[in-house]
Parts: sequence; structure tokens; C-alpha cells
Amino acid sequence: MTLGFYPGCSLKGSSREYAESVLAVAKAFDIDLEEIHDWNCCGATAAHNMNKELSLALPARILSLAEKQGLTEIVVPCAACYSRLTVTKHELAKDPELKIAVTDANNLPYTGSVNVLNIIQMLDKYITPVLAGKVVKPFDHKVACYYGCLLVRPHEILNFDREEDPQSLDVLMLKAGATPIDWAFKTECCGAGLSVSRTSSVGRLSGKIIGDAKDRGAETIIVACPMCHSNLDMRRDSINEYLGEKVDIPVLYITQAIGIALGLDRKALGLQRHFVKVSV
Amino acid sequence: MSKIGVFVCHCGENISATVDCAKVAETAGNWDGVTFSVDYKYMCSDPGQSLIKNAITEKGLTGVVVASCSPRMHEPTFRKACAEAGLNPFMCEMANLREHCSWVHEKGEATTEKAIDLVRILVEKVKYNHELTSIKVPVTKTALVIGGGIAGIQASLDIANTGHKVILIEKDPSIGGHMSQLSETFPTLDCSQCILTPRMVEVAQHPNITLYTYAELESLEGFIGNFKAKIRKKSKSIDEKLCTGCAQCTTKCPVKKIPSEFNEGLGKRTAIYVPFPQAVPNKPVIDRKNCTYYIKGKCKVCEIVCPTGAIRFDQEDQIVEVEIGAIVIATGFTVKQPDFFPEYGYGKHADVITGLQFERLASASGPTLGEIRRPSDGKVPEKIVFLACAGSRDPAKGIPYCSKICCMYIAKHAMLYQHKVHGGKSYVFYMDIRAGGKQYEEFVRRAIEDDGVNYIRGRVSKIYEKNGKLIVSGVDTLLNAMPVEIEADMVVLATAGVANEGAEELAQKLHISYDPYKFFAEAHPKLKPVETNTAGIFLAGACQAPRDIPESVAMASGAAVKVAGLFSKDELTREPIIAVVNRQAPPVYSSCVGCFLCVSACPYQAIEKEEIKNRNGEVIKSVAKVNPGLCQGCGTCVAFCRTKSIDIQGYTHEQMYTEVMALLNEY
Amino acid sequence: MAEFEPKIVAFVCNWCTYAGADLTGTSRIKYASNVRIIRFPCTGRIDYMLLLKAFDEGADGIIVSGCHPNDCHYTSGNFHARRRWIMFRSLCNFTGIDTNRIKFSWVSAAEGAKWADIVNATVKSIRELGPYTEYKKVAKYPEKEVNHG
Amino acid sequence: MNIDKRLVRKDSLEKLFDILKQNSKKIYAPSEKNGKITFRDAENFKGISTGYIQTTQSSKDITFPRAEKILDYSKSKEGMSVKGIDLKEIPEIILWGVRPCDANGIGELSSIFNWDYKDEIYNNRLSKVTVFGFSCNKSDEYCFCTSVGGNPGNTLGSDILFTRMGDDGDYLAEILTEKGNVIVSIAPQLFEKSENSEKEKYLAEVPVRFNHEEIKNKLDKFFESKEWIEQSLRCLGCGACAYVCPTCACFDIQDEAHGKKGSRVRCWDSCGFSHFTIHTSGHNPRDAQSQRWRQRIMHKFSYMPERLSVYGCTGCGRCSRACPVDMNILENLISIQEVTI
Amino acid sequence: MVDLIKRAKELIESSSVKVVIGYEQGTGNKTRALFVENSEDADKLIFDSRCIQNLAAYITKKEIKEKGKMAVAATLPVMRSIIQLASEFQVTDANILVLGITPESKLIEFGNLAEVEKFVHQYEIEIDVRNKEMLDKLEKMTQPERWQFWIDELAPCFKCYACRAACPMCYCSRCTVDFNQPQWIPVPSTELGNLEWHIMRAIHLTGRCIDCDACYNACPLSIPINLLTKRMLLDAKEHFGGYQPALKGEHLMSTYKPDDKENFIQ
Repeated sequence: MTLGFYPGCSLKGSSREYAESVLAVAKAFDIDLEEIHDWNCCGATAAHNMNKELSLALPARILSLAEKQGLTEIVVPCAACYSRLTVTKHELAKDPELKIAVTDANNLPYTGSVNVLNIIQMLDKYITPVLAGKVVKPFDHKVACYYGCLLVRPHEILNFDREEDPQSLDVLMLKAGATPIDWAFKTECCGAGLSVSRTSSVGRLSGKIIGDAKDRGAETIIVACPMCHSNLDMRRDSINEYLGEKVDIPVLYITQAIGIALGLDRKALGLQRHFVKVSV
Repeated sequence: MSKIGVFVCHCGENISATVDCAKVAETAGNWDGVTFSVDYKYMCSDPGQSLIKNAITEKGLTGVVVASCSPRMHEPTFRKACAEAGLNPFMCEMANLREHCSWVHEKGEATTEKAIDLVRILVEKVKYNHELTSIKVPVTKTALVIGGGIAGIQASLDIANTGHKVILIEKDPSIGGHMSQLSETFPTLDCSQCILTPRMVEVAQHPNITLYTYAELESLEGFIGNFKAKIRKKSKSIDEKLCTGCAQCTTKCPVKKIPSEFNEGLGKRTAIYVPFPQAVPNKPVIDRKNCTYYIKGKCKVCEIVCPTGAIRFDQEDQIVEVEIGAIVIATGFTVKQPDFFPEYGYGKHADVITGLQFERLASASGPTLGEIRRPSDGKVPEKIVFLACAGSRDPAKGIPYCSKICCMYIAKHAMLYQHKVHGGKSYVFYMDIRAGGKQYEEFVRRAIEDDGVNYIRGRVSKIYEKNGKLIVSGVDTLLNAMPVEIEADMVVLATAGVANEGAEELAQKLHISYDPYKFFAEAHPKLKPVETNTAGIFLAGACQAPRDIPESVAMASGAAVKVAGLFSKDELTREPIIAVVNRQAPPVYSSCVGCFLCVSACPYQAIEKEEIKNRNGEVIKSVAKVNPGLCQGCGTCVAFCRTKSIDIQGYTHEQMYTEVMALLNEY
Repeated sequence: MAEFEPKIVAFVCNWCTYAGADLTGTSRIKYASNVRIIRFPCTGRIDYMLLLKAFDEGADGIIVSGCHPNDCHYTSGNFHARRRWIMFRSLCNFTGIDTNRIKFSWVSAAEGAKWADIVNATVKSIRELGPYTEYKKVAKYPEKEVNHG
Repeated sequence: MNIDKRLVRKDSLEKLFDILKQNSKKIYAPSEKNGKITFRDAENFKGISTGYIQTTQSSKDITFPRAEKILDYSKSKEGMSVKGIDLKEIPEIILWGVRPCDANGIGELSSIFNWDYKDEIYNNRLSKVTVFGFSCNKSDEYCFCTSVGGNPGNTLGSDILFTRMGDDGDYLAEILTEKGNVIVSIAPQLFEKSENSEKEKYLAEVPVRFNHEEIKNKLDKFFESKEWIEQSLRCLGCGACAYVCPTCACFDIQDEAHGKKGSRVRCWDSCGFSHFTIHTSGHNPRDAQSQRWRQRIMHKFSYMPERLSVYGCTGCGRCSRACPVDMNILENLISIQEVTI
Repeated sequence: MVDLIKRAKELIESSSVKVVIGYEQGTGNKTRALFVENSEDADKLIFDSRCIQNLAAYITKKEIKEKGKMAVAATLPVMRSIIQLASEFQVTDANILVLGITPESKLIEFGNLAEVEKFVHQYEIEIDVRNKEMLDKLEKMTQPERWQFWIDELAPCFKCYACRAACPMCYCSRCTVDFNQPQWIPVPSTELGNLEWHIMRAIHLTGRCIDCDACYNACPLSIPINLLTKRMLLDAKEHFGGYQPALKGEHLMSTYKPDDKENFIQ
């Protein structure tokens, strides 16, 4: 089976391990991920603050290319990309005039027929039904599933999971053999927008997240967004400074955790690329 | 030949701002059959009505078209004016130039053109109007009150005191409603039970009131003055006549851990129970879902201990049929439960409670006997946070409206807390303080200024538990959106007041309409707040929208007056907008061929079979006949009849056909 | 050339859609002025022949609207109407009458905005369809001399 | 009187059609739809039906249309203005392929429209019609023209009567009127001198089935007969017989109002309909189907000969063929003749 | 039909019924209705495949009703019509005896209408292949094509109302076309008058038509007007599960279901 694949910038750079683990898990289930040719920036997160048409034209071009390539369903692992692509589909379906303007700007036909899946939806649809039989090493840890802001919001457009208390990652991890903990910071802001500009703020915001996870006994934090991962992993020094202690709970992408449960090669999952050593 | 008068209203500037009223009147004046046409500032005003009346008498008008607002607004006004001038009121029609034209279109020729069209439609229609006589129907002078909360109690007493019979039905085992659950009431802080219980007793003892508790409306048919209701008396499993209310059974019942509805789950009750000590009637019912006998087939402790042998395990639901003339709906409201708010703990923190639960904690008759103790461990909370607008005014939660009572009861709660827990700290997160009402604002100021309640203007984003504390994470918008975190021991959510579950179903049973939030719709938001669109059915209290006690009581008394007014006459005059099957001279008698398919099409079983007989009493023909008492004038039969033998007065074939013709042709 | 202004006749029930259109007015929501409302007590009263008469006399489009299912003031008038509409619309379709020109809707007394949307959408779609010349051609009999069959 | 008889070659008929068309003549000729043959505006010769015994409908539609506007009106404050139809607008029409019984019917119909009131519109239409009669060389059991004074080669009513000489033969054209001569003058080359002018042997045989004089005399005393009830029991009271009949002339006047404007339309009606005679009071003098059936027969065989000196029946047999319940007029007339009063 | 003749004679001679309605040889090759009121006439009774006129049309006719109790030689469509008429209170056990003729041309006498109903219900109302094809063809046309099809087909109609007269369900003493205050259907047989007449007829027969083709067979111009009622029959099946005439049934168009499905109401 073949699915379209839109990696976006993070998965080609700072979050290469996310891309590696996505591809590794897909491969384990005989799913071919076909990258969209000549893809461009999705516009996250700044474009929609500057120019609405541009912010829609960028994702629309990606979707148009996918259509052109004959893809009917694409996987978008990055939560920000997923949000932009889905919002674009919604806006263009709602406003035919805007659709014409955007299509004209891109000079590419756009029908809106491509189905956009985030990583959880992809796993749910194609992997969960056959996961149980393939788990060789249950991920037997207490995990804090962290969803961040873009995966579930805005709810009326994405229509994915419960916006205040999402459950989908927890359910997935339960199936991978983990024990998801009940905690308070599932959708709290990690400070992504300030990741580069104000690292101290990131330390405080992400610190609260890590702190609560730690207090409730989490052994691993599971994420599905490169920004979340960067902040919780890369900014651990600032975080620890804020917390006033050294917390070394690793942060794993959902695909890495599942990959471990499947017994895939740790290197293939990119576990070595993390700042906080993956001890699990 | 028709002599029609056309009266074009400016409605101040409401119509004339976008419609050229003078042109409308002038154009209409040129039509065939229009003998008088005029425009005027306010047709509904006294001089406006005089204008119509004078024209009727002076010009000998045979029909009147008032082109003004919606007929749903002023049709009765203008019809009455016509009648006063000696014209049959049903010779008056209204063209809706305001709601359907001037208010919805921009100023311009097209809008005036439309106004002219609308007037022409009615001018041509009125040419085919017939003089009609109102229908008189007898009135059954018994009222049905649905719901035994304060509104239902007040309505029942007020009606009963005018000398009319009342049947009050209550779905729970006792009357009292939400008010009986309250601790104190704002703004006077008098004890709710103390002021309510005497009224409950009065209801029970009133010779004009028949009380059915544990009973619900099964079905309703009929019409104003002549309803027939079926009431389902749910089985209480006891013989009420024998039961003395001695409480032997409730004391001995071994099933003791059922969450008490009356205590909002904070206390426990038995399987055979009286919901609260002051209940009326003070006789128990068996909760069959939780009773060991009904679950396992044995126990019967209550039967053994009952000194009068009043327990009836095999009692069945009873259907009582009653004839009534009017109905007051006072079914009240409910509040959203905490599990509606995942961000506030999703119902998993025992110490995040609703306002109604706090009432029980603060009530002297409550599970803690009036001491404020948190449900989880019974400790007295040192810090307590109240959240206003939990769900209310939040379109994302589907509840964009204000629940109205919360601002006041939160102030009351905080005040009660401060009075009961000395040294305790209380916080209120609010959006706005809505304290409109007599002594309401003063009451809130008292909470803030005298009792030291900390009011924080801002929303709470999240409540989570940490180290045994509830972390209330919010923002203070008066401090430049500064994030605020309070480590509280208990949180009270002023959860939104919403329509009862099943409100929709009840509305459908009663044939009344409801708003998007399932609150029952009043006939007019300002001028008919206690009427529904269905004649003879009235509203009282929070079933119409969130209401506080004074408002509920006022509405109830208002509804009671409406009922009493209805009952003040032996006969009721109804609009003659009903269907009629044609009758012709012999040998045809009627064009009806007697297929009687209309009988099944009629929603009111109003069509009967009539046998036309000759002088020897032999049946010549069977034809349909409409019972004018039952017909409500929907016209479903009219559109259905193949031979066009049924017509509906006021919306006849000729009238409706003419309207279509008039709309699309020049006259 | 001036834009084609379609003539649209609306057949509505008194209790829901007429009241809903009143609410559109009280809410001051603007909509296209091409529609003229004819008030019926109930959708159950709306005779399908009147719809054809509207086309006969030159209407380009028709709106038929009443209470949502279960909300009928008369309990079931709209249910009866719905069944008739299903069959009538199908027959229209079979005889080649353009059913795109007949818009059926439920608009409650609380849906003032929906009424405006329905009207605007209908005006827009009828404008795209153009005048109903097919029917007009057949209907303008008096212009024609004789019918020999 | 000497009739101008010409020979028209069998393949000249098409040429004649084409020449007339080239001369912008409107030609109504029998054509087929759903197995039924009716006079329709003929575009080309190929579409014209041949070989039929009789068309389903008569040709009366051309002079007495099923629906015919007779005036327009409009109302205003000043009063009513009325505009009649422009008689000059009535087109000239060639009626092609009319059987002699139908052509004969034109005279019968005209006598109704010119009895007390001379119907201007009808007469105008008639004056603009040129009738091409075609003699019958076939008949069936429903035909009885000979019983009502006609015959399969009857020239009455035709302007030109064509008789085919043999199954695949040429035509003998009898030029009967000035209108006929006009046609000949348009295509003189197609109307050759005729050697053989005997047509009788080519005509169908239609036996005389009853004596119409006898029937008429009998009907005078037959009004109250029970026979009407028995005959009409089967009749469902539709108007098929009247509408296919070449001589039935009942009509209804309808005002088609559209606001202040409107038109008055004359449209066919039938005395067979139960509501035909209903009064405003509800009283219906012909309440039973037997009374209506009686009216139909009496009108054609008693009232018309008495008042107009013509029969209201040409023996074409259409009504019997068209009747959905086999009300056969010939059968019924014979039984009237046989019944003793 | 020796059985039929014998039974008719018995019924007449015993005065069990006043008239037996059946078929006789007509003129040409036609068959036609016969009203047997004495036993000699019974000898004229025939039955064969040409006997397709729906005799139920006579049941509501004043002249026939006045004769008293009748027996009807009823084929399946006639029996269906009788049940439908009974459900519309036009005929009862007191005034009719049904001499059924099965699709296998067997005579079967019914004690009462309930038995007739039971018999009739064994057979679904089904549309024949030729007409089904025609309906499919029309379905595939575009809307303007269908419009033109009907304008052309209905053009010959001169409103003789033979369709109405032959239809057992068109028993109304005053048809809507005869209603003139207001004049719902234009009286002249113009394109509009014809179209609206036939649309109205089809609507009035919706849920009542039992697909006997009497209208089409009666039409002197052979206009396929039965396609309209056939379409309605199929739609009734599609939308509401179809119907069978039933003595105490719920009439399709005078009843409803709260969950009736449609996809066009906004």
C-alpha cells in the first residue's frame, strides 16, 4: 500500500529522527510513503499572521501537487503542517472565490480531494488494527502523552480528538503496552513560538510540562510534533534550570515508541539523535 | 364590487426609511376595487386606528389591508379596530412591509416594488375574504400544572385560590424542585426551606389541588379549553392510602449507599426512600433500579417492617386520564455536570463541584449539616475558588447565553463560606458581574467589601490536582492579563443552567415550540412572556430560560392569571380558521365522494363521517364533516382532498390561488 | 445589460418560517428582495398545484418552507407535506420540470439567519439558471392562436 | 355539371406536395404517432401516412380548433378594452388526404356554425382551407357512409378529389371548385388530361346498413325508450367519440385571466360529459348517462335533420373505433331500427 | 368460461345478485363489458386474453350501483381495484361479490373482500419489462429532454378524459378539472392544460393506482400516460417501501412516517 508523505521542513532538519521513525514504522507494516515531489513550506506558523492568501496558497500548492501526483491520502507527521494543510482545505471548501484566487496564484488545479492524515490518524487507520500481533517488546513504561497545541486545535476545523482532554495518543500507547498517566499538561503551551527568540520563556513553559510529568511518575514523554520535541528535548538545560533539578526523562516521538515496541533497530528509529539520552 | 381600503404604515421610520410609502399608497389607490388608500406615520397608534375606522364608516369599505408590520404582531389590533367600525374583523388582512421588506432590504426601487407586490397580494386576497364568525367552545375549568418546583407550586396555588381546580404533576417523589435544595436565598439570605415548605404543605392541603407526584405527562390531545391529558403515575410500590409516613421502612432498608439525588450525590439514601425530610407528600417510594428485591428477587425487609402493610411490590404504573382547559408548564431546568468540563478536572476531582452541590453543603439539612467540608476527605477547605460562567457565555461549549443566576449565587456562596469558615480565603473568577435586580448589586458589593471575597476578573484555563491541592490556573485581566495560580482546596463551578433532558420530547407532546437550546419558546419575547404559541399552554419559571426565584414566582403568577382569565368565561371564542367540507343543494349535497382519506391525514382526528339521509331516513350519501371544536386549522386535509371539497376559512382555495396570481400579474 | 432579477415565490407556514422571516427582519439581516412570501397556516396546507400555478404565471423559482420535522405547530402537517413533496418533486423531475427551481427547506421561528441564507442561495442559483423559459413558453398560451394538437 | 377530371401520375403526388410547399402553402396531412393517424402540419411528403382506412381524428381541428383564442381583453381604471383576433392572420391551409366522409362532414359542421349565428371565425378558417379529398378504396366494418347518404367517392366538401386507380395505380383528380383550379394552376403540368374517368370500380364497397329516414322517424317517438338505458350502460361518459367526430361542435367558452389581462378561449366540449349540462343551482337536466347518450344520437339523427336539414353523422365510424368500451354507433342505430316501440 | 356462465346463472336465478358484470364479444375483434341481469344473457359471457378492460370502473357508476348487489368477474387488476375502492369506502361486502379470475384463468369465488385481499396480496404489483425499459430510458434523459418528451407526447391530447373515465380510481363526482373556483387546471387542451391535467392525475393516483393500464388502453390517441403512474409506483416503492391496496391499510399519501427519508430539504 502507498500513502502520500509530506515531511515538511522539520523532518528534513532538526527532527530527522521523526522522519526516520515514521518511515521505519511504516515499512514494518508494508506501507510505502511516497513523498510529494517539489513540496514547499507549509507556511507555519508565521504566514497567516502576515497574509491570509499566502498562508493558504502555500499549503494549497502542496495539496495540488499531491493531487497531480495521483495521491488520495497523505500523511503529515508535523502537527504544524497538519494544522496548516487541514485549515487550508477547510477555508477553500468554504469559500469558492478564495479557492479560485488561490488556484490562480499557484497556477495549479486544486480540488480539495486529498485526505490529510496526522500521524495518529495514520497509525490508527492502518497500523492499530494489526499492531497487537507485531508487538515483540511491549513498551512497558509509565508515559505522559503530550499533545501540544496544534494537533487538536482549532477543534471545529480539525475535528480531531477532544480539544481539552485528548485521548488518542494515550489509547495508542496503551496498545503498545505502555501505561499512560493522567496529568494536567497535555495541551499546555510549550513555548514553540519563542523557541529561538526567548529560550528562558521556553524553559519556564516547557519546565512546567516536564515538571508535572515527572511529579506524576512519567518515565517517558510521548509527542507527535517536532516543535514540542525540540523544546522538551533540546531546551532541557533551560528547563532544568527553571525546575532547579536535573530531570532526564526522555522525550520520544510516538513512532519511536511504537518502533521500540515492534523491536525495530534503535538506530533506524533515530534514538541516538536526542539530547536527552533515551534510556528506555 | 369590493371597496377595499389600503393603509400603508411608516412605522415611524422603520418602513419609510427604505420603502416609499407614499408611492405604495398611490399605486394601490389605482387598483381595481381599491376605493381608499393612504399612508400614515403610525397605523397602530390611536389616530392611525381612527383613520381606518373613519374610512370604514365614511367610505363604506368592504375590506381592509393594513400594510405595516408582521400580522403575527398586530393582526389582532387591526382586526379589532375594523370590528369596532362595524366591519367583520376577518375582512382585514395585513401586508408585512416591515419584517419581510423594509428591515431586510436596502432602500431602493426594488424594495418599494416588493412592498407594492406584497400589498397587491393581500388586496386581491381580501376580495375573496368572507365574513366569518368566531367559534365558541366550552371551557373545562381545570388546570394542569406540570412541575412541582417553586414556579409550579406558585402557579397551582394562585389558580386554586381563584376557585378553580388544579392538577399538579411532579416527576420526582416530592414537590419542591431545585428551590428545596437551596441553602439560603439571595439577596436576603433567608433560608430556602423555611419559605418554601409552608407553600408545599399548602399545596398538599388545598381542596382545589390534586397532587400527583412521581407522575409524568404521557400524552396530550385537544385544544385550548378542551385538552385531554394522559398522566402516567409511576409505580411508587406503596399503597399511599395505607402509608403513614412512619419511616420504619426507610430506616430498615438494607440498601443504604445510593447517591442521593436531592443531595446532588453528596449524600446517600436508601432504596425505599423519601427524598428529603420535609418532602410533600412525606411518603416513600421504592427505587426499583436499586432495590434488592427487584434485582435479586428477595429481601422485602420494608414489607416486613411496615406496620400498615402498605408495601406493594407488584404495583404497576397507572395511566390517569384527565380533562383540562389550560396547562402551565413549570418543568424547570438542570445544570451542566462537571464532566462537561475536561479542563476543569473532567469530573475526576471530587472537590470540583457544582454550585448546586455547594448549596447542599451549605444547607443545614445537607449531608454535612451545613458545614462546608470538601467531599474528598471531609476537611474544611481553607481556600476555595468559585468559577463563574462554567460553560455559560461560551459559544465553543454550545452555550452562548448567560445563565443569569450564577453571579448572584456565587456571591451568596462566597459569602456563606466566609461566614462559616472564619479565616478561609475565597476567590471568584468572573467575566462580568451581572447583578441587575433589586438589592442584587448591593449584595455582591457586600460579599466583596464586607466579607472580603477576592473577585478576579478573568477566566480559568485549567484546574489540576497537585500535592493534594487543586491548582486553579487562570488569568487576571485587570492586572494586564497576569497569569494567576491559586492552590485551592475546593472549587465550585457555576455550571451553565440548561434545559432539562427530555424537554424536546415534552415540547413535542405539548405541540409547543422551543428555542435552539431546548428552552420552551414564549409567544412573544416581550409582550407574551408566559404564553406559548399554542393557545391555552403557558410557561412559568426556568423551563423558558434560566430564571431566579423572584422571576419564576412572578412568571408563575402571571401564568396563573392567564389561566384564571381563560377560566373566567364559560365559553371561549376561537378564531374561525377551520376547515369546512362543502355542502350543496340536493341532489349533489356535497362534492365530497366520501373516500375519507382526509380522516387519516388530519392530525387532530377532527374529521368525521356524516350520513346524508333522505326524508325516509335512508342514507343517500356519506360525506366528510369537520368537527369545528377539534379542527385547529392546519389545512393538511385541504391540500390533500382530490375533489377540493374541503376548504379552510381564511386560507381558502380562492384566496391562496389569488395570492399567487396577484403576485405575478399586473392588476 | 442589467442582471436578471428572478421572480421567486415563497410558500411558507405561519408558525415557523413566516415567524423565522419575521426574525430575520427584527434581526435586520439583509437579503435579496426577489422573494415574495405567501403565508399558509401550515406546510400541510400548501397545495402542490399552487407551485405549478406560480410557474404558470411566470415565477422563475419557488421556495417552500416550514417547521422542522417534529416541530410542526399542528404536530404532523409538515410530515404530511414532506411525503407529498417527495412524490411531487419526483413527478416534476419525471415530467421534466426543473426541480432545481423548487427549493424545499425547514426554517424554524428561531432561524432568522437561515431564512436569509436560503433566500440568498435560491436567488443566486436561480440567477445562474436564468429565466424559466421552458415553462413560460408553454404557459403563455393566450399569445398563441390555436391548438390543433 | 361537367367535372374537370385530370390524371395525376402516382409519382406526381410528391411533386405536387413539393411545389405547393415551394409556394409556401401550409399543408396539413395525416401522419402517425403512437400508431394513431392524425392531421398534422406536414413538413415532407415522406411523413404522410397512406393506406389507412380512416384517420383517428377528423380534420375538423383545422376549421374548429380544439382550443382557439377568440379575443384578448385588458382592464384599466377607464374600463375594459377588447381586441378580437385578426382574421387576416388566419393562414391558408391545404388539407391533404381527407376521406370523402370527412369532407362531407365539413358541410355538416358548417351548417351548425351558420345556423342562427354566422360564426365569423369558423367561416374565415373554412374559407382559407383547400380540401384534397382522397376516395376510399378500402373500408371496414365500422364504415357506414352509404347509410347516411354518402359514398366512398363522394365529392361533396372536397376541392379536389383524388381517386387512386388500382392498388399501385395513378390518380384520377376531380377538380371540383375554384380553389381546386387554383391548385391546378400552380402545377398544371402535373394535372394531365385524363383518358379514363371512371372511378366507381376502384372504390371500396360499403353496404347500406340502415335506413336513415326510418331512423329519424322512429326517433321522434323514441325519446322515452328504455333502449337508451340498455345501450348506454357500458358507456363511461368520456368525450372520445365527440372529439374524433367530424361533426360534433359542442364548445365551451373559457376566460383565461391573468390579472388585469386575459383571453377568451373557445375549446371543445362534449355532451357526453356528466357536467356538460349542470346548472349553477346544482340541477343537472341530463343527470344520467343514458340521457347523454340519447342526446348524442338524437342530435345527430333527429334534431339536426329537422333544424338544419343535414345529418350530424357522416358514417365515418371513428367514434366506434375510438370508444374505449366498444360503444358502436352503427350497432346501436341498427338496434334502434329493429326495436319495436 | 363454462364455470363463469354457470355460476352467473345461479347467482341471477337465486337473486343472490342483481347483476353480474363480465365480458362479452364486442364488435371488430374487441371484447367489452356485459351486464348480465337475466340468465339467458349469461350465455354471452366470455373470458380470454383480450379481456383487459378494468371492470371495476363500473362499480362506482350510479346506473350500475342502483341495480343492487353486483357480482364482478374480476381479474387480478380488477380485484386490486376493488380492494382499493373498498378501502376508500366506495364498495362493501354488502354490495359486491367477487368472482375472481386467477392469472391462470381459473375461476375462484370469494366469500368476502377480506378473502379477495388475501388473494391479491400474494402478488406484488410489478411493472412490465417494456414499460420498465421506457422508464429507464426517460430516467437517463436530461431534464430538458424529458420536458420535451412529455410536451411532444401530450401534444395530441384533446382532453376527452377517456383516461379518467376508464380508471376505477377516478370515481370522483367532481374532478379537480371540473372545479372552476378557482380554475386549477386550464380547460383548453393546450400544452400547459394537458401537462397540468396529467400531472394532477398522476398525483391523485399516487398510492392508489394499481397499475392496470386502463388509462392507456382507453386513450384514443395511445398516449403513454401510464408511464406517469408507473413512475409514481416505483417512487412509492423506493421512498416508502411501496404499497398494496388493503382494506384497513394506511394510505400511502394520507399518512406519513416520522422518519421518511429525503435528501432535498435544506
